[in-house]
Amino acid sequence: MRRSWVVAVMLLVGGCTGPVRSSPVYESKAGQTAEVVASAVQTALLAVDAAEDGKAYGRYLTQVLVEAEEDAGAAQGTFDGIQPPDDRADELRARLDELLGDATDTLADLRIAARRGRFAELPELARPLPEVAAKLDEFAEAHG
Amino acid sequence: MSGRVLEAGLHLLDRQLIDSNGRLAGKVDDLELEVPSGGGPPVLTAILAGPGALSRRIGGRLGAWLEAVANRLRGGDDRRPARVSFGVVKGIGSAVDLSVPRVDLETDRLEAWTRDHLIGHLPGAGHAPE
Amino acid sequence: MRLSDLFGADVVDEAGRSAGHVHDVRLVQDGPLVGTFGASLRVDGLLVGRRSIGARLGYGRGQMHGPLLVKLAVGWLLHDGRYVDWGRVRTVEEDRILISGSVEDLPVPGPSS
Amino acid sequence: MRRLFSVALGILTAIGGFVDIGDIVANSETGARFGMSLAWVVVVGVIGICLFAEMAGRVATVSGRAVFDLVRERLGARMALVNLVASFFITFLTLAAEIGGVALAIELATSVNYLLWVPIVAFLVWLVVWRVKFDVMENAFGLLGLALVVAAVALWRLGPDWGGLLHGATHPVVPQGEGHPTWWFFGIALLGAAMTPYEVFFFSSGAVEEGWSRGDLITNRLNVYIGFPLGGLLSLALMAGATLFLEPRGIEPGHLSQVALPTLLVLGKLGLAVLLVGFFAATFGAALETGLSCGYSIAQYFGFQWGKFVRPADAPRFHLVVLLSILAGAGLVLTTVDPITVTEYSIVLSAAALPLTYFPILVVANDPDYMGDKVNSRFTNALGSIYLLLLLVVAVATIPLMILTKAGS
Repeated sequence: MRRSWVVAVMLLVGGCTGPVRSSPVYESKAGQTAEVVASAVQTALLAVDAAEDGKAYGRYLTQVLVEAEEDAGAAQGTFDGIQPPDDRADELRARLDELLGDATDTLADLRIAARRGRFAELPELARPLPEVAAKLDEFAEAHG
Repeated sequence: MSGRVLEAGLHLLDRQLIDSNGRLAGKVDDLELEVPSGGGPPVLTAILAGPGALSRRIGGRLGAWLEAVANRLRGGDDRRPARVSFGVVKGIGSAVDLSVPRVDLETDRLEAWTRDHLIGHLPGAGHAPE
Repeated sequence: MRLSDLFGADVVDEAGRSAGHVHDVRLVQDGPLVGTFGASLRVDGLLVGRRSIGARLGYGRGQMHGPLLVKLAVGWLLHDGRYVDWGRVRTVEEDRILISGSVEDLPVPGPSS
Repeated sequence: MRRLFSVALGILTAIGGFVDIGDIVANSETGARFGMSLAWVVVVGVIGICLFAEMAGRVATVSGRAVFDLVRERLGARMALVNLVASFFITFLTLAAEIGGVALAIELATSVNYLLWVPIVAFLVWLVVWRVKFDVMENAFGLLGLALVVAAVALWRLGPDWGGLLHGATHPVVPQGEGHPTWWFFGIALLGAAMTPYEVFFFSSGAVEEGWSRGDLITNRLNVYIGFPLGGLLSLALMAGATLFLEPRGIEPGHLSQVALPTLLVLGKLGLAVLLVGFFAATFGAALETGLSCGYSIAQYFGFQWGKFVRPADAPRFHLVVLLSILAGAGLVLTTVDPITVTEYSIVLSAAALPLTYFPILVVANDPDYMGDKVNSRFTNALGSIYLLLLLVVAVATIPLMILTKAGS
């Protein structure tokens, strides 16, 4: 919900989306991005749990995983489009990008397996996700 | 002689018109007043309904636009809004009841046009839903 | 003439003083007979006040049941309402109605129905 | 016996009909973010909608005048036009959101992109409006909407720490790391979702459609006073599910699929299937209600014939408005704007517009000219006045909060 509110408010007040000039603003955007991607990762984890227990339909699982990957990818894309204002921001960006890369790579693997109907493989593929989620949370906490 | 006392705005204006078959036939968008030939206070002679009457109530640029549209719809030099004579009014309550069917009223023109040119052509328009 | 020509018109006395704007028109059903309606409605007078906001809500008649909050608010808005008997109307111009006598002696409107 | 049956049916359809895409989205998102700390808003909203829906139903039953008739009569041609533009726009946005919601529910069941379903959904909505009798339509989708009860069943099966949930609901505090403005903003969204204006347009016009008479006033009361609170409980069940499953993991649901996760995790495939049926029925039913309400509001302002109780050929302009609204609503969703975003806008704007609808109802419900001896009681008026003040505050606060929460998040 938060992302769309931000969009709503930006539309409303206009002109708030300009280039980020200060480091603190960039940092808070980085924190927000980590939070959004963490939410997508956690969603995928829940879906994989359900798959493991044989609780969900394949179609539904696929849908959840596709959406999780899309959400994470969109957040990453938006963040990468922001110009980092200084050296410190460059460093922050490099650290977050690594985490985001890990997340989106794994989410893509999950999506590919689900689309091919290989639901049994999901738990194995999802193994790195809890650690990625924890790191993203930590990052979001530190830069929120 | 003392008759019923009404306030035009409160009891009459903007009320629903209902025809002799219970069909809705427009709103009391305005009222026409005439001074009797023998002089004295003005008397209500007709209910004015439809966009041509509503436009003046709304006023401003929007009202002017609505009036232009209404004139265009009527075509020709006819600048009068649709009239419902008080002679066919049966009673005034939470709605204004008329003693004639709406097809006999000038206010029915737009409704009839929409039926004849658009909605009436869709399959099943002539049957009640089941 | 249309009723909307009267609504909102400024009511002014001979000395040029204003009593406010027309916010409703009182009618009495004792005019000439017409069709199924019976006696036609004749203009009896004008309800005039500085503000017309709230006049349409129906609280001028003293028979509304509430709520108290709205009653009080509308009562305050319309407290300076006056009644102009049609007999005192001299001329009806666009946006202006000229009346005889002075606005000082206009009565407070009595209840209608 | 038949009487009892019709009362029971009315209550059941009121439960199923209460929840729509706005309630689904607002309650899940709030639970995921703020736990149960805003549950009290749902209670406030349910009491409010009960109060005003009963009033609107009573006025329509006694006087035969539906809500937008009253708006026009009491506010006059100009003010009522401003009201019409605002109310219609919000109802239209809600219609688009519901059409999108139906398509999303089908997407979850079929994996076929929702955009492909939108034209089909729009056509079906129109077909039902065009051909199906009012009471059949209302009962069918209301009863099917009861499938949402599965969300409450899941909660019960899970056997959560009820005391903890209740404590969260009765001790509303803003969770750490969240700003007050954001919290209040979500509160407003919840209120807007529970009290959306179209519900009273539809409810009052429905009373006229079904030809209610004074004898039906008891039925009106029972439907509203029992059905809506039970519907509110379904909303709260969605909120509690999100509180238990999504909030601890920091998941902010932006998709219908995430809303279904709690039920799925407890009840498995069958639970998911029933929940999807519930989503479908609730959003489809609400698409019908909002589509009709688009027609009701415009027809009642201009005074032309409306309603499904006459042949479509006898209410041509009404059917034209409904048809165009459905087409435009489907068109809006087809621009690929996220239906969940449209839903969020529609509920927040609904909250801001509530006094426009509720004030005229409150006034006319006190007018003996319309109501005879069925005018409001003192208690109803006292409560109605409190709500009117509350809704005015909400209306004034909404837009500033919308801007402020940008800073808050």
